[in-house]
Amino acid sequence: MLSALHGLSQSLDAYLVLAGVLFAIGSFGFLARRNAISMLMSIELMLNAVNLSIIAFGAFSTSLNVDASVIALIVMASAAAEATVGLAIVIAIYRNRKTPLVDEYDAMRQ
Amino acid sequence: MTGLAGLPLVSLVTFLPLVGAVIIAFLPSGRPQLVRYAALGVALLTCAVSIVLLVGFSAKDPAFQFVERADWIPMFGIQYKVGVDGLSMALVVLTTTLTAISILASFGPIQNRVKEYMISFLILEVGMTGVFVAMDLFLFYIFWELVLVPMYLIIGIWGGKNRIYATIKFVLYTLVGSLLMLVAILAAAFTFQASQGSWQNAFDVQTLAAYAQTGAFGGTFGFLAFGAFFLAFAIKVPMFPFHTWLPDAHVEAPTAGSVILAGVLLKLGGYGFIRFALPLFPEAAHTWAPAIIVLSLIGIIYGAIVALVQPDLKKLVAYSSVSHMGFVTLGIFVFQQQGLQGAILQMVNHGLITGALFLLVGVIYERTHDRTIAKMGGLGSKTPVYAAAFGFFVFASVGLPGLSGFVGEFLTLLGTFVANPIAATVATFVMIFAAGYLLWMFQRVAFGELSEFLRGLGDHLTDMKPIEAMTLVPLGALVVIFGLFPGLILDLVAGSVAATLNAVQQTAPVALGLWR
Amino acid sequence: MHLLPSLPFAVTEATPISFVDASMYPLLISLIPLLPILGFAFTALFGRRLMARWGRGAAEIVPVGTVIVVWVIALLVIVPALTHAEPFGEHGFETKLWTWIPAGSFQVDLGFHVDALTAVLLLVVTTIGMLVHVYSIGYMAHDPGTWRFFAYLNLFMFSMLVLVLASSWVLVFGGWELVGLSSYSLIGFWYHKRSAALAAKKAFIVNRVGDVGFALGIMAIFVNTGTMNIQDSIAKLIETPAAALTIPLPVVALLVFAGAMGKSAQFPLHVWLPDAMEGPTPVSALIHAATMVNAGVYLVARANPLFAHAQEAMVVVAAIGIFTAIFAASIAFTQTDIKRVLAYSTLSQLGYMFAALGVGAYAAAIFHLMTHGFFKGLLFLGSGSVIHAVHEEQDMNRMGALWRKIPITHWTMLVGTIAIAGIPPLAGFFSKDEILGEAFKFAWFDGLAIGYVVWGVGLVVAMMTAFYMWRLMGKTFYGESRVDPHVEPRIHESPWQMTLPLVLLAIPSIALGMVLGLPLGDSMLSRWLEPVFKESEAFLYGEGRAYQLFGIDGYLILASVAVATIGLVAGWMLFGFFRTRGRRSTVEAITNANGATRFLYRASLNKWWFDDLNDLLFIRIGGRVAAFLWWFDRTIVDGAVNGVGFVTRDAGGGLRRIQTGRVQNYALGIAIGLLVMAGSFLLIVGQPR
Amino acid sequence: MTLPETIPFLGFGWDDLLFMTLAGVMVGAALLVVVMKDIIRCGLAMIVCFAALAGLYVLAGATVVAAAQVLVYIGAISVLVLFAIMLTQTKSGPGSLVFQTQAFPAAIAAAILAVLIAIVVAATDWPEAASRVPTSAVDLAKTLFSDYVLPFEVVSVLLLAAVVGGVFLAKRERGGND
Amino acid sequence: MTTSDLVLLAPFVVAILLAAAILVIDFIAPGRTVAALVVTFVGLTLVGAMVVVTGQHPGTAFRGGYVVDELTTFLDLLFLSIVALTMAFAPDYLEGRGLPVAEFAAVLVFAMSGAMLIAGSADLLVLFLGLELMVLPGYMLAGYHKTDGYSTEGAIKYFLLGSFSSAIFLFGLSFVWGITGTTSIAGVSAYLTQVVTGTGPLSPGLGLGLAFLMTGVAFKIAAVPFHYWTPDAYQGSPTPVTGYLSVGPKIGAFALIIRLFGDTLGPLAAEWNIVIVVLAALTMTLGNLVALTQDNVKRMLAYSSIAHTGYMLVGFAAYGAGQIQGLEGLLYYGAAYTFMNLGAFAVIAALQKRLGVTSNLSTFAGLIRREPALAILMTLFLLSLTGIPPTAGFFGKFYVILAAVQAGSVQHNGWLTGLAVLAVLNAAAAAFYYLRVVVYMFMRDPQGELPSLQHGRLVWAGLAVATVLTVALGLFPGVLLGIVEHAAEAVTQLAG
Repeated sequence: MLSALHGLSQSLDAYLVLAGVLFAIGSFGFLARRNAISMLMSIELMLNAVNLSIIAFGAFSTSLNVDASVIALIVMASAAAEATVGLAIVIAIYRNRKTPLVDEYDAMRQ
Repeated sequence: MTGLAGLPLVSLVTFLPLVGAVIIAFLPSGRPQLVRYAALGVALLTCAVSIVLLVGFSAKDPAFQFVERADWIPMFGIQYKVGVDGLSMALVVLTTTLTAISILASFGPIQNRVKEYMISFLILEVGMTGVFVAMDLFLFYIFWELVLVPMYLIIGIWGGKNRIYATIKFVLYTLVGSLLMLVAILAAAFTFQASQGSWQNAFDVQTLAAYAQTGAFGGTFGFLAFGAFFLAFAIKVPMFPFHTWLPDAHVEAPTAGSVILAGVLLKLGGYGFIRFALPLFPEAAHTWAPAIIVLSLIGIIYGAIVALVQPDLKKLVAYSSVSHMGFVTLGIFVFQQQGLQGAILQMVNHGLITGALFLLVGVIYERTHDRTIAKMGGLGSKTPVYAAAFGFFVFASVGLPGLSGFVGEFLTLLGTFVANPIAATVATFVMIFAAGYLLWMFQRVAFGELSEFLRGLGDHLTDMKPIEAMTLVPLGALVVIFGLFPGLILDLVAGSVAATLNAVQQTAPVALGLWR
Repeated sequence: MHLLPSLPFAVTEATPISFVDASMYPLLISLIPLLPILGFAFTALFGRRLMARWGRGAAEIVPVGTVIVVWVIALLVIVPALTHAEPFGEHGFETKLWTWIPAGSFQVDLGFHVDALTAVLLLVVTTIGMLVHVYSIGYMAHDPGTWRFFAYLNLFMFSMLVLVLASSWVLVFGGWELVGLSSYSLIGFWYHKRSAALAAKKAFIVNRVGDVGFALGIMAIFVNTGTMNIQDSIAKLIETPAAALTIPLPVVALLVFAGAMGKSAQFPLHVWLPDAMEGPTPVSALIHAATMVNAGVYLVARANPLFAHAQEAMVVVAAIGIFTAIFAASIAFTQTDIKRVLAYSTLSQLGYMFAALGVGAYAAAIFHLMTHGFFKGLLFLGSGSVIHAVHEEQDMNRMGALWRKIPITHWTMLVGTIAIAGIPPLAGFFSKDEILGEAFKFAWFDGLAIGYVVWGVGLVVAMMTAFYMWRLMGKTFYGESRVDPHVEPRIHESPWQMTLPLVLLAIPSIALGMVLGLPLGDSMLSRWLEPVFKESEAFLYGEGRAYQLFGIDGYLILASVAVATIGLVAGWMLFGFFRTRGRRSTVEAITNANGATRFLYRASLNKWWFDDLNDLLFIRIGGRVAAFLWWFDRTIVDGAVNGVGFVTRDAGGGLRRIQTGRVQNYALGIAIGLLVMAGSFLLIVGQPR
Repeated sequence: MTLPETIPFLGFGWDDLLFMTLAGVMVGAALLVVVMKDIIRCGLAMIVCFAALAGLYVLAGATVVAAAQVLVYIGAISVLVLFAIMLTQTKSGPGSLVFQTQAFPAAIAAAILAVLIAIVVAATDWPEAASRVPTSAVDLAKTLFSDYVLPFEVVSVLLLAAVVGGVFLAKRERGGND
Repeated sequence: MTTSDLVLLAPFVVAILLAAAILVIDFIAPGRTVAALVVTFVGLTLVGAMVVVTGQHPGTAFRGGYVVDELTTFLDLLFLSIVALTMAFAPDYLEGRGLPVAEFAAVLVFAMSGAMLIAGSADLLVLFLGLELMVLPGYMLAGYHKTDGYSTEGAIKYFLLGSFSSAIFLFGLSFVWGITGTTSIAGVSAYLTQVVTGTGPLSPGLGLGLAFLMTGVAFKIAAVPFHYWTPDAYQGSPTPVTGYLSVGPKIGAFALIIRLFGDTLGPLAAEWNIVIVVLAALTMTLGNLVALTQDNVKRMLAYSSIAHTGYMLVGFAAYGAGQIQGLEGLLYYGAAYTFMNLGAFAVIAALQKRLGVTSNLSTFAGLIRREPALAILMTLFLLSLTGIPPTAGFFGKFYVILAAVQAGSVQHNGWLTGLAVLAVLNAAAAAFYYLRVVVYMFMRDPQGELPSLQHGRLVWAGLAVATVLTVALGLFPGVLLGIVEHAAEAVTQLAG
């Protein structure tokens, strides 16, 4: 019955599900973690999930094949840019608040 | 056709106060007296122009006159179109006159921030006149809303101690109604556009009215749209049960504010019914009429009864307004000539008489800084002239024949009787209550020995000053003139009345009747 | 047999008499109401200054002068109108000033109509009005507000004249309200007196109750006929078949009668009149005895065809009239305030008039209106003189034995008393007897039972009237003096301005009956008024009936004279004449009696508790209702409005809580939103297309 | 010697095995990233995860992307993150609680999300789900500089902007606090 | 890439160069505010010129990746004016707090370039990048006052949630792309048309993708329930930034919506329109209700901006229901909202020039005494926000509601009519909190007399422009209407 797994790596669904799972994990991290940086990392996970799905799509269609890689690269770059800004902001607020725990940043509410 | 010497007179009447306001804005606020006289000058000039208009107006022809039009937002066929027919004419003159008087009446009472006050007042006049002359729904709506702002400031800045509550209540309440009306306006305009395939004249009142004659605004749509209009106007009038903003607003507003509020603002509602609601939705009007008549009757009696027990002079007059304006809506919705003419007459008279009553209350308030009836008494001996003037307008308000109040009320009642005797009978009983609350109030204020409270004031309690008398004399004169020659107004508005009536097809009178 | 044959108009067949050219009449008629209003305006505006500057005389000259002029002009109009001279003819002359209310089909002229009926009223109003003005000069000699008083009097003259002259219902209503106003101002003339202020208000409001009916009646008339002109509308009303009328005729008639009840203080709207005595006595004489209170009678007489053609209405009128008559008389028995006694007697007499109208004795009613106007005016002015003499004391228990001190007043009042009592040949006898006789015959010949009732009760009332009038005389002028000793020495007869009118009024009180009431059955007055009433009378009685002096009418005369005499004698027994004998005991015996008598006594004393009833109904209960409604307005109506506001704001207050300030919460919110969004999209996509 | 087509006893191909291994590693590492207490370890776990992901890219034939993945993520971003961690760790270490109070609902939401995606993926019949084709670097370069030149340029601008802002925010205020 | 491509892209390029230039200037002469400002405004005018010029010859570039049409031109000009106005009243505020103006300008211009890219993009990928380029600088600006706890807190909240939503957006994008096989808007649109006409399958995957896209976008325009970041970010940010954030990214995001859902998903309108309706209803209502109870004017305006998003969505829903007027209304509303809202924030910023002045209501107590001019202008802007004629705000509302009513009566679409009614009821409720500020300014006495401030010429100039436009757009909408009309047509052409 394990042979049911045969050709798993040949199926787009597998990759996409994987991507979905990764995305879900990332979002869980984002919702659950308190530390700003952990949340940042979670976001990175989600972006990677996106990339994975893009690559997967590309891998299984001749027409999209090349475009997939290109898009993935571009997404990566933008992710990098986001990370830069994000970390800068984290550092800035850490200077003010002396804590990386986001749920303690609730001076403004309601 | 524009004005006599090719002048755009209507626009002149409408926007002259705006010009004045701008000029006043540049006067030094350090010199209130200058500002006051400037404002008065502008108001009088406007009044004069409106008189010129009246003179040039031919009551013979029922059509709109002095019409000026220019494309404004062609994309929607929105135009700047103004003109006057008899109805507008009467109310415009009423507006300009009362504004001038109110400004004069503010000389004494308003001591701080005179400049802002006068500017607000003049802008208010622009709005009110505009509503009466606008012949384009969009334009009308703009003026309609424009009225809110200055009134909001006048009550809110120069009002009594509870002014902010009152003014916000006033604005919000009015706004709810008028915004729904906006939706209805758009719907109507669009229905027209959809049928014509173009926006040409889609907001033009006459065009739409003519279009409505084809029954286009019937059915559920008409019913709902009329409902929206009704809400807007009923709140302004105000009809029971939408009247509760009025006592608060009146009590808090400065004297002149109350005068204009009662004298003109309430008329916007009645005018709206006649000019817009009926011609645009004749079918729905008939459907709604019974309900509206019942509400009016309740308002008439209820307002009077509640007025009986008011401890505060202004509140009493405010509730009397509810009662009196009930006649207006009653007269309108019996779809009957005498009723409608009476309603219009009643609007004018109520403007003059209630305005005067508020002025008189203001006079006493100036001296006592109190309006509690219980504290008054015996003014007859201390300030005879004041008491006499008060008495005069009280009886005018009671509806004494020979003074203007009577004719309007009687015609309204008569019209109602023709349409529906039962309703008329109910309404007529207000004659008793009106006499009740007014005479009781007058007795407690003017008769008897001078009260402790007033005696305490000593020499502060002076009789009327000339300037105060000057504000009242014209009103009194008009009350007498219109009492003896109501024809002056009736003939003026006859045309509009006829037009409105055959717009609503004076067919089936309301079917509550006993003998119908 | 004619008395005073020299009198120009005392000729049997009314030969037309006219003093001026016909074209003058419009002007003259218009001047009659116009002058008084001008007088009012002038006095109201300048009277105060004139009085301060040149004394009261300066303030009085204009108003009094005006009224005298008006009286003269009025005579110029009255005589030809009564004698049916051109342009008046039988149906009167109408003149129009301008169209008052032009409202499409509803056209109201501001115009005047003068016929015999109008003329009679004009005669009463202007004559008594003039005399009262003169009298007031003396009576108000010490009042600081004289100018105001005369201004009001002129205003009243104007209003009353408009009322009687008006050619259209609406204008009648106008005068109707205006006399209400002037009566209000005059009752409340001493406004610092709370009782006066209250009485004035009460008078106006109670009148308004009747006016509601009148107003509705007018509207009904318009709906039925489409015209407001009195003559035309009446003509239309009676010729239109009942079925074709929107509003049934009886309803119309009764609505109009409601107005009359208010003005003429008929039960149950009688409550205002006694209180109205708070006003200065000349006012009571003029307005509340001689003129205004007759307006109701005039109105019904004017509208007589309406009633004639609506028998139900007639019955109601008669019933209410005669009931008021006896009801008021019963109260007059025990009142001690001299003016109140007269007031109740006025009520009672007005009741007579309505009873007469109710049984179709229109001419008789008007006749009584005239005679009563004069002798009641006389009595009131006399009482005023008495009050004046005893220094503003009105309680008869503090008078007595005055007849020597103020002889003129005494003798004139005695004339008045005998006149009202109905002793021939004084005026009262003729009019009252005619009423009773007509009532009886109405039942006898036309078989309407109400006639017997009116006659029977009428007789009783006649007796009572004679009795309480003598009681008044006795308590005031005879017996031993109960006057305050300090005042006693200073009692004096009134000045000539006051006594002269008394004398002038005494003359018609004596003679008027003989002048107008003879020959019996075909009197001068009835001939004058014949055109006004002939239609109705024809409708009611068919062909006229021969007058049988030595038949039924004779017995009726005897009956009424008999009861009047009995009443007088009874009064004499109890309240004496010139000299006192020990009769007080009997009076006390009655006042202290037990059982029914006691009840009746107390009922009469407390005016059958009517004021208390009104107080309960309108002040207490009504006040509660109003207070409740106000509470309702603030709490329910306004509460709802504010409620919406509060709810909205609180909703906002609640919603803002979801903004916790914690990113993760926000994120979770977004995530859930995402899930919902995804779900809904999948659903939408899932839909078959 | 050559390997058999399918792995004995297991019955599926080698690359299937490879796929499963990488996937397992990746998911495991990802989970560690979001659940571990010590944030530094989280950072390291993230690196592992990214590496596994690179492996998957290779498996999917996108070698260039895989390379980029190694360079950008492992080489740059992760390091950046680690630096940030160092900078922001108070001596006391991370707050006692790793998780938000709402961790549980968050977990549920995430689970639902995963399931949802899975179902959708399963339910969708993807266009031309043929067999994988490897990507040639040359074509990639061609495409990048022909079709995708605008995005490419924009990305550079994006990075520039990010750097400018990042520098401004992160640099200490002269005389500023801390 | 050809020269023609570059010509069409010129405005964008110039904007980037401008940003660079500003940085260079600042590098050469640090702290020379004036120089930086001069460069900025000169540059902006230049960009404006370019926009107008390129706007003359519409066309597509980069193989359909970038398009210049009336919509692009309109939006570009709008963004330009937004940035210009922001720059007009920012310096006073920034210098008071020792914050460098040059960097601010540079970052702002970057953001603008991003927005411009969105406006012109005809390709999903470009769209995404434009979005990133617009919001990343936004994050920085939010945290620009980095020594201030609130500013940074706002920034991090904005950033975290923002990137979360970007990820979601991207995920959706990948799915859509994976299924349709193209990133070009026209392509996707064509594919969807097939789907609608039934020649192509509509798969769940696509639905999911759309959902994710929609979520991402809804977040950017701060539609309920994705609005959470707005109040905190707005309140925390330095006031000029708040002003910018409240209009710039919002309009940008709406540009995104129009490009994405207007063009791309036009064919699927039937599917997603109901969602838009619900979003609109929720957004207006919640925004207004919560705003009722706010005492901090900035925060209040944040919620009000949520509400205004709702009104714009009404217009968009009407468009979705097939009324082109809806789109026109939306655009008009955008313009109107820009000027009145920026004006309001300009006033607040001007007041906060004095350090330590909070944006609480109490700040406004008796303003008419201290700063009559500012008070009157503020009143004008607030009235416009309320929608009282004759102001821009009124005509904006008028327009979208008209569209909704039309949609309602044309398609007998009860939803839209209901939406219109709800909208006006909201407007009425909104009056309460706007007028509350007026109450404070006119009807309350100031606590503690402060000397009135000196405001820079720039501020006055900016206010003047905002005022004039607020009034003009209300009184003479005709001018703008034409442009808006064409812009809207352009959208439909591109889609069809």
